[in-house]
Order: sequence, then C-alpha cells, then structure tokens
Amino acid sequence: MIDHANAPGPDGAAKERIGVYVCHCGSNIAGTVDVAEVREWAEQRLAPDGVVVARDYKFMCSSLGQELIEKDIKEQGLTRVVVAACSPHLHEQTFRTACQRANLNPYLCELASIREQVSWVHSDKDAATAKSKAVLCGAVQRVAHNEPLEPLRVPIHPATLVVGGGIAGIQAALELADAGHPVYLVERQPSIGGHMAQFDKTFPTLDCSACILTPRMVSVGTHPHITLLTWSEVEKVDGYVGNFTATIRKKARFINTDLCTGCGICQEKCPKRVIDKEYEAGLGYRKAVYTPFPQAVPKYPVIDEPNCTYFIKGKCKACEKFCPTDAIDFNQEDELVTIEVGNIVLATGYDLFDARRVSQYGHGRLANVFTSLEFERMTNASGPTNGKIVLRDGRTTPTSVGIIHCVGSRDRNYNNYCSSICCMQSLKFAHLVKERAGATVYNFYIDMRTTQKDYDEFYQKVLEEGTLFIRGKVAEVTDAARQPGEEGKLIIQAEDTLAGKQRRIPVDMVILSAALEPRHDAKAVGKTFGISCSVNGFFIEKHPKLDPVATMTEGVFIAGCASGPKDIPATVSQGAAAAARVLGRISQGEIELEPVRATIEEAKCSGCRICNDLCPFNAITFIEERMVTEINPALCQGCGTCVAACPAGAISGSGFSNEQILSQIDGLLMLNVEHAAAPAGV
Amino acid sequence: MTDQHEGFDPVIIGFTCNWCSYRAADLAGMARIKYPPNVRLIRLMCSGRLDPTFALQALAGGADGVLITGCHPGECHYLEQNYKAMRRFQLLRRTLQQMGVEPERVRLVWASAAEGQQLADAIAEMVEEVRVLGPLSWRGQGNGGKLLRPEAEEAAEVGA
Amino acid sequence: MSDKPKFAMYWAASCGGCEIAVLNIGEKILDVDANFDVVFWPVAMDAKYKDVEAMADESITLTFFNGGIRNSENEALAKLLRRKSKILVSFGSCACEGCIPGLANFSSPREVFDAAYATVSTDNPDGTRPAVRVTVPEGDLEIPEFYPVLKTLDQVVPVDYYMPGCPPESHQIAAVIDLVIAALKGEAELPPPGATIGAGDSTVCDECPRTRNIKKIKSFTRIQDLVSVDPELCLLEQGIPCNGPATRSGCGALCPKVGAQCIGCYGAADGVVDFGARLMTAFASVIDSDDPDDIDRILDTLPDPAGQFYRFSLAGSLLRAAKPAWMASEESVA
Amino acid sequence: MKRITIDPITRLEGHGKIEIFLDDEGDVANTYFQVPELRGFERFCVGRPVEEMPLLTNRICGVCPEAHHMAGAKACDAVYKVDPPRPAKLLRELLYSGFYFTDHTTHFYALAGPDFVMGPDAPVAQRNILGIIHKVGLEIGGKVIQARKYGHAIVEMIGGRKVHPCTSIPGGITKHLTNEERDQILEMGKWAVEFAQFSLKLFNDIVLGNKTYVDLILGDIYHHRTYYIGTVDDQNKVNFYDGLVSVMSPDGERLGKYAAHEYTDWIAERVEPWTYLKFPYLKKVGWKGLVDGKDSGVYCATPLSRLNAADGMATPLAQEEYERFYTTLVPDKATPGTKPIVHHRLATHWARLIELLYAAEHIVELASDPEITSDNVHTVPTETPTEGVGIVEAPRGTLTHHYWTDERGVLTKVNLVVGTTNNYAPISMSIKKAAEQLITKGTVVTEGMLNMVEMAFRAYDPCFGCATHSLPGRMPLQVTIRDACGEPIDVLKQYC
Repeated sequence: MIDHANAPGPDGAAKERIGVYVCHCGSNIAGTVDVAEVREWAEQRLAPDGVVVARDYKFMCSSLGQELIEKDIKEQGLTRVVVAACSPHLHEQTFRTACQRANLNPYLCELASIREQVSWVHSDKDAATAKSKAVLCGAVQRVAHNEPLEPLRVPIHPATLVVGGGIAGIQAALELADAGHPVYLVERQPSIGGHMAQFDKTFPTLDCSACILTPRMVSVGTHPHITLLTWSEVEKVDGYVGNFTATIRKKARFINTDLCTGCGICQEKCPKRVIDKEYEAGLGYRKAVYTPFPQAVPKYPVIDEPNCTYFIKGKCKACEKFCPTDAIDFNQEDELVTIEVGNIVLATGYDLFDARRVSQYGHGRLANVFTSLEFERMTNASGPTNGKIVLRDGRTTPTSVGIIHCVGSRDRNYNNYCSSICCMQSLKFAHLVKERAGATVYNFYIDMRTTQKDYDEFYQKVLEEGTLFIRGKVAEVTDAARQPGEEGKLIIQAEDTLAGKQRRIPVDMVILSAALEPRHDAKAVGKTFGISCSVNGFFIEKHPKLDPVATMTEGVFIAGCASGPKDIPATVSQGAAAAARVLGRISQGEIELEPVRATIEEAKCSGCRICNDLCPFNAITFIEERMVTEINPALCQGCGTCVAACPAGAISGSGFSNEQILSQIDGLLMLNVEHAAAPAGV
Repeated sequence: MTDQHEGFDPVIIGFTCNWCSYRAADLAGMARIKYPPNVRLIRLMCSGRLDPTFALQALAGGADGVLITGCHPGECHYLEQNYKAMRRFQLLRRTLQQMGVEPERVRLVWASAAEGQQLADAIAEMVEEVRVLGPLSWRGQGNGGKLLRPEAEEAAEVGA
Repeated sequence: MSDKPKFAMYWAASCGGCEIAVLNIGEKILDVDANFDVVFWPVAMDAKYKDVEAMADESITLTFFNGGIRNSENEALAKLLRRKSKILVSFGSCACEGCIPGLANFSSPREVFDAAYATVSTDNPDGTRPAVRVTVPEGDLEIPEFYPVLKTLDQVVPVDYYMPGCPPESHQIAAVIDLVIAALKGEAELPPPGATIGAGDSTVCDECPRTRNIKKIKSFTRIQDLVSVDPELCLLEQGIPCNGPATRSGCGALCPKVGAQCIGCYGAADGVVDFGARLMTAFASVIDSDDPDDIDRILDTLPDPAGQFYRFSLAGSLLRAAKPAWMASEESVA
Repeated sequence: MKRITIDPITRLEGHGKIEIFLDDEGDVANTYFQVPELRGFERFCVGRPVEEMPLLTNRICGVCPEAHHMAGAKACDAVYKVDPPRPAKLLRELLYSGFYFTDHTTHFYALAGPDFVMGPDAPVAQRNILGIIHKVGLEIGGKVIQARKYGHAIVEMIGGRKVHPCTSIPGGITKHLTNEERDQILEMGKWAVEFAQFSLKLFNDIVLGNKTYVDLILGDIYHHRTYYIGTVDDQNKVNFYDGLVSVMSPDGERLGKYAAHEYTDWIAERVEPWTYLKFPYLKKVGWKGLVDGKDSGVYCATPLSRLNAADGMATPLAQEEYERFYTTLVPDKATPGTKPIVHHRLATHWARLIELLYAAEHIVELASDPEITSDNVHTVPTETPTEGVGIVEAPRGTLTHHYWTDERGVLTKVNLVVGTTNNYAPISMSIKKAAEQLITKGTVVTEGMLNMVEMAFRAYDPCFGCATHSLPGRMPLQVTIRDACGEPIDVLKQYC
C-alpha cells in the first residue's frame, strides 16, 4: 500500500526533514515562474510531508547557493534535499556533491527540473507557477523514499582477452603487451593475420601488405606477455568488468606443437589436395595438413579432419611417417581452457559479401566474374597465379576489365550502408590491372568516396592512367552477345547517369567490389559477451562518436570492422584506442559502478523464470539448486526492466524504486495536497 | 464534443527515458520550444522500467492521460529494453481499453535525444486530443481507495 | 458469559464458500469453541444486531469478515464490526479484493439490470425492472439499493489483517487460528497490522511441482485446444495463460497440480500495489517478438486481458472499476 | 391496514424479506417474499472466454459450486458441440455424487434434523446439531463430520479443490484418476452406503415413529398441489448429472420431457418490480400468479420433485426406499396411467435421504467401472463455438446454464436459471399459506409461528446466498407487527 510519501506518524512528526531550494537561475526561471510563491507554498502546504525549510536563491548552483544547502543540512539537520532548478543532467552532480560535503548521502538529493521543463517551455506565468509546484511536489514526495546508496567498487584484473587475430586484434594485443600486461589473443583460424594477410598491396601507398603485417605477426608470436590461442574459439564468458572468466575451446590440431618445428615436410608429403576456400578464396589448393600461408603465425600446421584421408578412410598417415619429430598426433582432442581477465577486446572483423547473391552479376555462373578477394589473391605475388592477372583458364591475359563498385553495399536489397573501402580498393585494382595487364579498365561507381589522407590524390593518379569511369549502377553482366564485338565477351549493361544513356560494354573480366558484412555469427558472439548488434548487424558502440570502442557492457571493447566497415588505418587506430581504454582501467586498479541497480529478495522469488530472458547483460541467472533467480550487481546496468517485470514484486531497483516513482506520481498529481478535495471513493 | 468539456484542462503524466526522451525534453527547453503545460514528466532510466502499475497509479490518481516515451527501436541505451516496453504498452493499452479508457489517452512515443521538437509536437497533439475526450472518471482514487489505520487517517487529514 | 476472548464471523456479499472452508477445518472448530466465546456468527449461532451494538468497542478480540461491500447494509455492518473488534480480518478474496462478483465493476448497474431482466427465458414484455420502492395494492414495498461499484472491506473500514483465497484453504485457516490462540496466550507474536496472514510470501510457482525454463511465447493457447497437456512442464510455457507467477502462494498450487491453470484466487504477493499489473507485465515479458504487428497477433490469442488479469482483484485494484461503473457512481452520488 | 415485516439480517445475497399485509379484520390480505439478491453474472460473464464459466459460476454459490461447475462444463461442451470421452463423464458424475453425499448430509443433520429430532418447538438453544448429538449419541457427530469429509475428499480428488473445483473443461476434464485414488473412493463409497442407510433408519425411528411429526408432515399447512420437474435417465429414473428434464402434473401425469436446449419452450421467468428474483413457471401451462393447482404454471424442483417427476431410483437400495416412501405417504392407489404424487413439502426431508442413499450407491457403482481410471479424459473441440445449454440437477433444483459465444469462444450472452430460483413461487406460496393458517383474527404471533414459517422454507432448503445452509443454521427472521397506522406494536426477532 502506498502511503502519502512522508505522512506524519502518530506523533504528528514527519519521518524525514526535507529542505526545498528554489532557484531563480537569474531570470531564466524567475522570469516565468513566481519563485517566491512556489517557495512559500512549499513551506506551508508541504510541511506535513516533511518540508522544514524552503528557500529561493538567485543561483543555487553558485558556491554561495551550495553553501546555503550545506549550512541547512548541518544546522537544521536535514535528511533530504530537493533543489528546484535546471535539468539533473546539468547540475545533479553539483548538488549531490554539495550534500556529500555536508555528510548527507548524495543520493538523498533530488532535482526538480523547473527550467527545461517549465520556465523555458511555457509562457503563461500562472500555468508555469502551478506546474512548478506540481513538479516540486513530486520531487518532495519522491525524495522521502530515496535511500542512501554507495557506489560499487570492483578490482580490475590486469590480463586482457583479445578476440580476433586480424590487424585490429594484433594492434590491440601488442599495445597492451608492450605496456607490460598479460594478453590472451584468441583466433579462430590456424594463423593470425586476418584479411590483411590475403592482400597484395594496400591503398593508397601501394606498399606490400605482407611486408608491413608479417613483422607485427611475428612479434605477437614471440611476445613474452602474449598467450596466442589460434584454432580456438571463446565458448563462454562469465563474470563482469575487472573479473571475467572466459572458457576457450582449443580445437584439436592433431599436431603436437611442443614437438613440431614447422619444417613443412608433412605438407609436402600429404597426398590429399584440397581447394583452399579460406585463404586462397577458392583460387588455389592446399593440403589436408596445412598452414594457411608460408608466414603463418604460429608456424604449426593443422590437420583438416573432414578432408584428411586417414580420418575418412582410416589409413594413410603419410604425414606421421615422414614427420621428423613425431609431432603428428591423430588422437589429439579439443581442449577447454579457462582464463581470468579484467577486460575484453572484440576484434572479430567482417565477412565478405557473397557476390553470388546478386545473381545478375553472374559470379559463380560466368567464369570470368571475380570477387575482390579472388582478385586480391590473383594479384598477390605468392598467390595462385604468382601475381599474374589472367582469366579462369589461367593463361589468357584480359584486354579489358570491368570493375563494379558497391556490390551488396548501398543497395536496398542487401545492405544500405557504404562499405567505405570499395572505392579505394577498386581504384587500386584499376591501377594494378593497368600496371600488370595493360588492359582497358572501366570502373562502374555510384559515388566516388576518397575522403582520407592521400586518397583523392590516388584517384587522380588512376584517372591519369586512363581508367574509364562510368557513373551508374550496373544492371547486369551477361555473356549473351547482341551485337558484333560482343561475342565471347562479358557484356556489362549499365546506365551512364552522366551521359544519361544505357551502355553495353564488352569486357574479358569483371571484378566485383563486394561489401563488407558483419560476421555471420556476430549475434551469437554478441550474446556470449553481453553486447548487441545494430540493425546492420555490426556491434553497437557505447557512443558512435564519443566512445566508439566501448560498449554498453562495462569492460567489453570493440575494434575494427566488428563495429562497421573500416580501412586499415582506421582499424589499426581502433585497435590502439581499445588498448588505451583497457590500459586506463588497468592503471585505475579498480572501478566504481553506479549504485543504480536491481536486487532480488530471495524469499519472495518463486523461481517462475519470467525475468530470466530479459537481461541483455547476462546479469540474471537461475540457480537450479535453490530454484531461485539471482542478479549479479556488477553486471547489472540498472535499466530496471526486470524490476518492472517481476510478477512477485521480488525485484527492487535502487534509485528508482516503486515507492519513489509511485509517490512521485501522487506528488505530481498533488494527491497529498488535495487529498481532502478528492472523494474517498463511492 | 469539445464544448461539452468547456474549460477542461487535462493533466497528463509522462514517463521519459533518461538517455533519450528526457534529454529531448531538455533540448526542447534549451531551444525554447513552447508546448502546453499539461504534461508532468517523470524520469526513468529506461522505458523498460515502466511498470504498468505506474500508468494505473497515474490514472487512478486523477490523470487524464499517460504518455510513455523511449528510445527508437534499435537505439535503446540498454540494447533492447525498449522492445520490452513496447510489449507491455500494447498489452496495457488493450487492457485499459476494456476498462473504458480510450486508446488516445495512453500512448507510446519514441523520441531520441535530438528530437526536442518531435517530443513537443507529440505532447501538444496529445493534450489537444485528450482535451476533446474530456476528463476521466477516476478522481484521486489513489491507492485503490484503501483506508489507512485511524491514526494514519487523521494524519492524512492533517496533511491535507 | 465467560471471560474467554470473543470471536465473531460475518459474511457480507459472499457465496458462502468461506463458511464451508471454515467448517472444513473439521476438529479444529472445537479448538475455536474451547478458546473463544463465539459471540456473533449468524451462520452458526443465534445473536442479534442489538447484542453486537450493545458490546463495548473493541470487545470482540477476533472478527473474520468475508464478502464484498455491495450495499449500504454491508457497509453499516462492516463499520459496526470494525468498531467492536480489536482484530478485524478481511477474510477471503471477496473482502480482500472483490473476487468474481467484483467483475461486475466492469459494467454499470443499468447494464447489469438490462442483462438480467431481458434474458431469453424472461417473460417481461413491458420491460419491468425491480425498483427500490414499489407500491402494491396493500401498500409500499422496499428493497435495498446496491452500490454501482462493489467495494472491498478495506475501502470502507481500516483492516488489520488480510486472509486471501477463494476460499482460504482450510489448513491455512487452522494455522491462523492456532497463531491467534498462541498469541493470546503470549506464546507467539502477531504480525504487524496490514499484514497478510494464512498465506505465503512468494507466488504459486514456488509451490508448483512443474518444471520451468526460460519462457518464450509465440502465441497463447486455450486449455481446451491443447491436444495433450505435458503433465510435467510449466503450463505458461505450454501457452496456457496461468496466473501462477503473480499469484500469492499458500494454496499449494492446487490447480496447476491437476492440470488446470492458476486463476489467481489468492491475490497478489506481498507489497504488490496492483495484482493485474503484475500479471500484465509477466505475460508481456514472455512474448517472443519485437515487431508491433506480430506482438498484436500474439496478444489476439489472449482474448480477455482485463478479465484474465483482474479476474479476482478488479474491485481492489488501483482503478477499482471500469469507466462505465465510475460514471454511474458519479451520477448516483450527485 | 396492518402489516407484518419478517426481515432477516439484511445481506445482499441470501437476504429474504417477508411482508405480510393484514386486512382490517386482522386476516392476511397478502404476503410478499422479497429477494434483494442480484448477482449480475449474466452481465459480467460477457466478454470472458467460455472455458472460464465452470470456474466463474462456481462463485455464485460456495455451498453448491460443484453444481455450477458441472452445468458450466456441460454448457461448454454444447457450445463447442464436443462430446467428452466416457471416462471424463464418469469422473464428472463421480465428483458430483460425492458432492451430493456431502450436501444432503449437511442439510439433513444441520438444518432439517433439529426440527424433527428435537421437535419444532424445542428451545432454540437445543434446536441445533449439538442438540441432536446430545440426544442420539456423540458418535453420530463424528459420523456426520466423517461423511462431510469423505464427500469433500472425493470432490477434491477429481475436482482438484474441496471448494470451487477446477478440472472440468470443454470436452472433458484435466485430470484422470489413479488406481490408488479409485480404491480410496471405493472404500469411502461403501462406508457412505452404510451411513445413508443409518440416516434413513434414524429418520424412520425418530420421525415416522412419532405420530405428531407424521401429522405435521401430512398436515395441510405444508401441502401444495404444484407441478414437479426433475432430471431422469432413459429409464425415467432419477439422475443428477445427465438426462432429460421430466415434467409431472399435480395429478401424476407426465406432461413431457425436455432436453437442455429445449428449456425455453418449457420454462419462462416472470419479473416482478418488488423483488430482484424472477419467478420461473411452466410456459406450457402459463402464469396464473402465486397459486397452486393444475392450471397454474407454478412448479417445484427439489428432492421431492425429483422423486415425483421420476418413476424410480437407479440403484437397488434407493429403489426400495422409494417404494416405501410412496406406499407410506400415498396409501390409496393412484388412478391408472398416473403415478402417485406426494405433495407434502416436509416429505422433502425423507426424499432427500433417499437421494443420499442413491448418491452413495452411485459412488460405488462409478468407482467400480473399469473405465474410471482411463486417461482418455479429454476430446479437443474442433467445431466453431456458437451456443449451448447445460443442465444438471442441483440439490436445490434443476440448474440451467445457457451461453452464446463469438467464433473465438468469447461469451456474448449468458442466461442462468439457478436452482433455488425454481422454487421461488412455491416458497412464496408456502409462506402465504403458513401465514394464513397461523395469523387469524386476534392470533398472537408467536416464536413457534416463526419457526413454522421457517420450516416451510427449510423444506425447500433455499439457497439465497446459502444463508440457511450450514452448521446449525436457521433462516434469520424478524417479525414486525404494526397497527393500522403502521406503528410497530410488537417486534419478534430471531437471529437479529
């Protein structure tokens, strides 16, 4: 039953002693609200609710105004304070600190916003004054139910878990390790390096990707502070900021890494050739036992169980026969390791858009339609064609090449967003084709986006090289010749929006600049780590501009393409930024958490499990043994959704309790003041 | 219809999310956007905190309407809690309709921190529509009409 | 009369089930007889209003009051017994929250009359309606007028304890009687005024043997439409709108145990302001969709939300009655 | 004109108020029995899902919730045009027999018993069940409590709860019976048969063995020649749960039998402005006001009526008693083609005990049925719900539930003809007759007269809020005697 917030007990004395302070804010409030009347009204009509002193002052937030409050707390023995002034987002902290100085718990102070919500938005002085009274009345009713709260302090474990061994993860790991803190770097693939390891040249400088990446990979592999867990995946994360426990599955390599020297003999001897869909994007072959690429880190190969003859037929073991160090171990099994970390950096990267989905562009149907990644491998000196640009037949050099931008990006049917790297990548391709095949190059683009340092210069350069640019979306790519000169060619049908006409351009080769998409399992991964994905499917930052590498979950950070398409420089700086945020936490040693959070009264909890699916931060867990639900205070973010949901009323939310809010409602409706006026019910 | 409720000035209780709609209200203030003074706002951390009890308490207490606001779908500060607010709201509104409360009196408005104008417009619109509907019949029934113990009763009278 | 503590039990607008429940405590009834002077219990013994009126204020130690307040006479007796009783127990769902008869608060008295006196089997060509005062050849006849809105006991007088249930389970009644007897002997503490007695602090799920998981509902199911009810699994998870999660424990989950959904007769758990709101938010929480239209589709499978949530507690809820009833009450007050 | 007001404690439900107007000679000019009882179920059930009706209508009466539960369930079956599997029907009927056993026991020992065992004019203090126990021995008290326990135990085993059972749903029932439960019920059933026989013996010895009582029973005060209705099986034997409603004329000719859905062809309810309760009557005969006889549509629905409307009882022992009942009370042979009819209201108590025996025997029968423990207890409805009527015999008369729903099975209209309502007219007549006999010029109205009026009530066991229906319950009465100016000259109170 909700009583009048602070109705006097039998002795006639209110439970709390409340001080009310009405701010003029110069003329900001006083200009529209009769401040003196509000104060006087509060003094008289709200006395029964515990108001013992009410003052108004020009600027409550000024040091003099604050001293006024502190003085009253000390001399009048106030137990609650209400300041009717501006929005709490402006000065709540100010007045709470003032209370703290006077040894009153800061959470026993309430603000009534009569500036943003009254004087600035209403012009009628009577109406504004009346509403001010209501707003103040609500705050007084509420504050009587406020409870002293203490912020939660949790220590920070110095180790960090970095998920994803692409350039973002590598960068973050190195920054942290170089600072002297232990890092666990978990990579799903047999080697770190990520997409960058597949590229040949990087725009706009055209320096070799391997040359700049490999050294970083090596230092990761050899770093004393970095524990590298490749061919591994994070299965489960428990705990909260500063104290996470992660369970990681190390998939069986069937290679004893203690014995393996990475000599590569097993790969020579292995009789089974497998099309390399991952690293070579399907253009080349690898063995059933393999390292993705020569400079792989770590150097140890893995045996590809589904393709290994021994695992299929039960005999072969060629690798075992020839291994000089007996490192092959067909009986090896998955291994679960659990680690303690204080923070987590998710650098899980992106998936490349499957160009076959745009069937009219013919990838997978028309032999000489390539995706950007296929082309990257083709141009790579150590790639399947040793860097030669040829058609699928592996011999013929194309004389004309069409490059289509925005395949799967900026397209209502697939992804609305811009993948941000395709323009530059396509320009890079155009340049490489010219350089290595001397072919005519057509670029089909919607808008040319070359915004970063030296990007547009690169664009100019490619223009000068004579690449032809056609502004417009490609309708289709077909091999159906309609007019002479089209036979045996791929015809690109597109609208030239500059020339304002349809065009058919016959070429030998088509390259599709496919979109960067969220990892197919991003949602599941997000759930594991208690963060969620935007409508596009990328992880959501805490704030897109001001806090781009943090998430809503304390202690979990994101870097690189996991939060959206980025080029290498942006990705690297995010890796470093995430590391910097983690370092900040570590050097704090402990972290303070807002005390606004939910708690369950176990005696009342019936274990109905209604609330169990409501918390996106995994703060709610069901204890089978006792058939009750528990809330982890450090994981709880204080949104109050479970409080509002509990059918038994067993969950309460500090700072925003039912009592506080219900009394505020009664106060806003002035039930306590006009109680006599209201009929006692029929 | 309107003349029937001559001089009727509705009171509406509004619930706001600390991260979006409450800031939208602040923004409206900073931009000096004017809207009718009939809505009195309460700040919650999230629209997900909105317990239907709050809406009922407001109506029983004499409010003529209840305005629930939160972040746009997909933009919840707490990831997805505004969806839960949406489910509750839809069920609350159905239930209240059976109780004779017109749907116009109970509404859900999404307002990001940038949408001060939109929030002000939504408020103005609602106030006018509720004004046309006229007053609700619940007049300060408060806590379901329960009586306190005699001493508390007297005290309450003193308080009045 | 001996100096034993005095006991009274009275029914206002009730169905008599509470009395049956008290009779069902069997031999315990003799303990009542042994420890109390039963001074007023119309159903069981002879006593007159004027006897009660003659008693000194607060001279009745314990009074069980069941039934809702439907008319002025119910209210008069409630006030009388409040004055005469030290401990007034709001006994049973009707007195505590209005119970099923409280569903009448969805409608105005006029609507109730029109429904009752115009049924297919009614022979009423000139639309006769009963009236409070009627003149017959021999003189005037009167029948009491009843309130447009059924009220709970604590809406007309302050109540010391609440004893929920429709009806309260006999073993709970026995326990309460034992407690009071012990307290009178100084062997036990009475709970603080306003407390709920003879029931649990948690909700029915606490006593329900069915297994529970995380709940996600794509549509609700009417019990008769369920081809086979899983005897082990939580009914709500099978789509059956079971009120167990929000309904106060104490009955022993009788209905779910026999495959029938909890309909909520024990009211809300401790400290809850509005029972219906708890059910509302519980059901909303298990809806498995983020799309407004899909949510509407799912809610369509719950044909009567207000009735589902306020089946027993409408009169005792925050709103207490639907708008038509309040309109009527405002008229009749005027 | 002088008027007498008999006014029980004013409760909304169960409140009966009697106005007796005397003419200037001091003879009874007219009597009005008013019931200010309006539940409004017909209104507030609209909008509810139909499957809730067996649960909602329970709460019409806490003494006979089982009756409403059953009528509701059967109406639901009809609404969905679904036929529950046989085991489900057996279970419902078993539950119902258990209930009848408890209910009839309570009524005989708590209410009717005292009048006969102690005598109608015995001191109030003794005229209650404790008095009986003192007179005929303590162990009876134990037996009575035992009997109530057993009946409730059966109800709870099948219905899930002692009061307000919850298991019957459209198309059947939610819970089947385990073998253990069946064995227990069988045991209780056998005990129940003995108890019923014992009760009949008690009645035989104490009542029929006592001339004054027999005269009282056969006396004219409690004699009304009305129609009688009651549900019978295809053998025209009394049945509580299912069958057709047989309508019997005062002369013992069967007017016909009607099925649930035909009830509106037979029954109509009269509205009078001075009471909330409606007066049902036989449409085919017509409303002639509160008078008895062959031409008046007034009918009666009680244990006595059920015996009168039937040709016998479905169980052997009960059948024996049935025959003894008629040979004793209607010695002279009935005219051929008709059956003997007992019009003496007080004989209802005997009839009730015969039903008690039948219920007990039936419990044993049902519990012995091999299918009673089958788990095939529910048929999922497939038809679109529309409209349906369910009828059962409540202890206090034929109970009719009539529902209309939309295609979702949500109620759009409800009609209830509640057990006690059936007897409103005859009760009013009994009151008038009792008044006429007992109040004549210069008669001083005495407490005895009050009890006589009461006994008139109690024969019907009226359930106006079931006030008159528990431990040693009595219809509370107040008689106000006013002189010609309407000034009270004497007030006789009993129970306030």
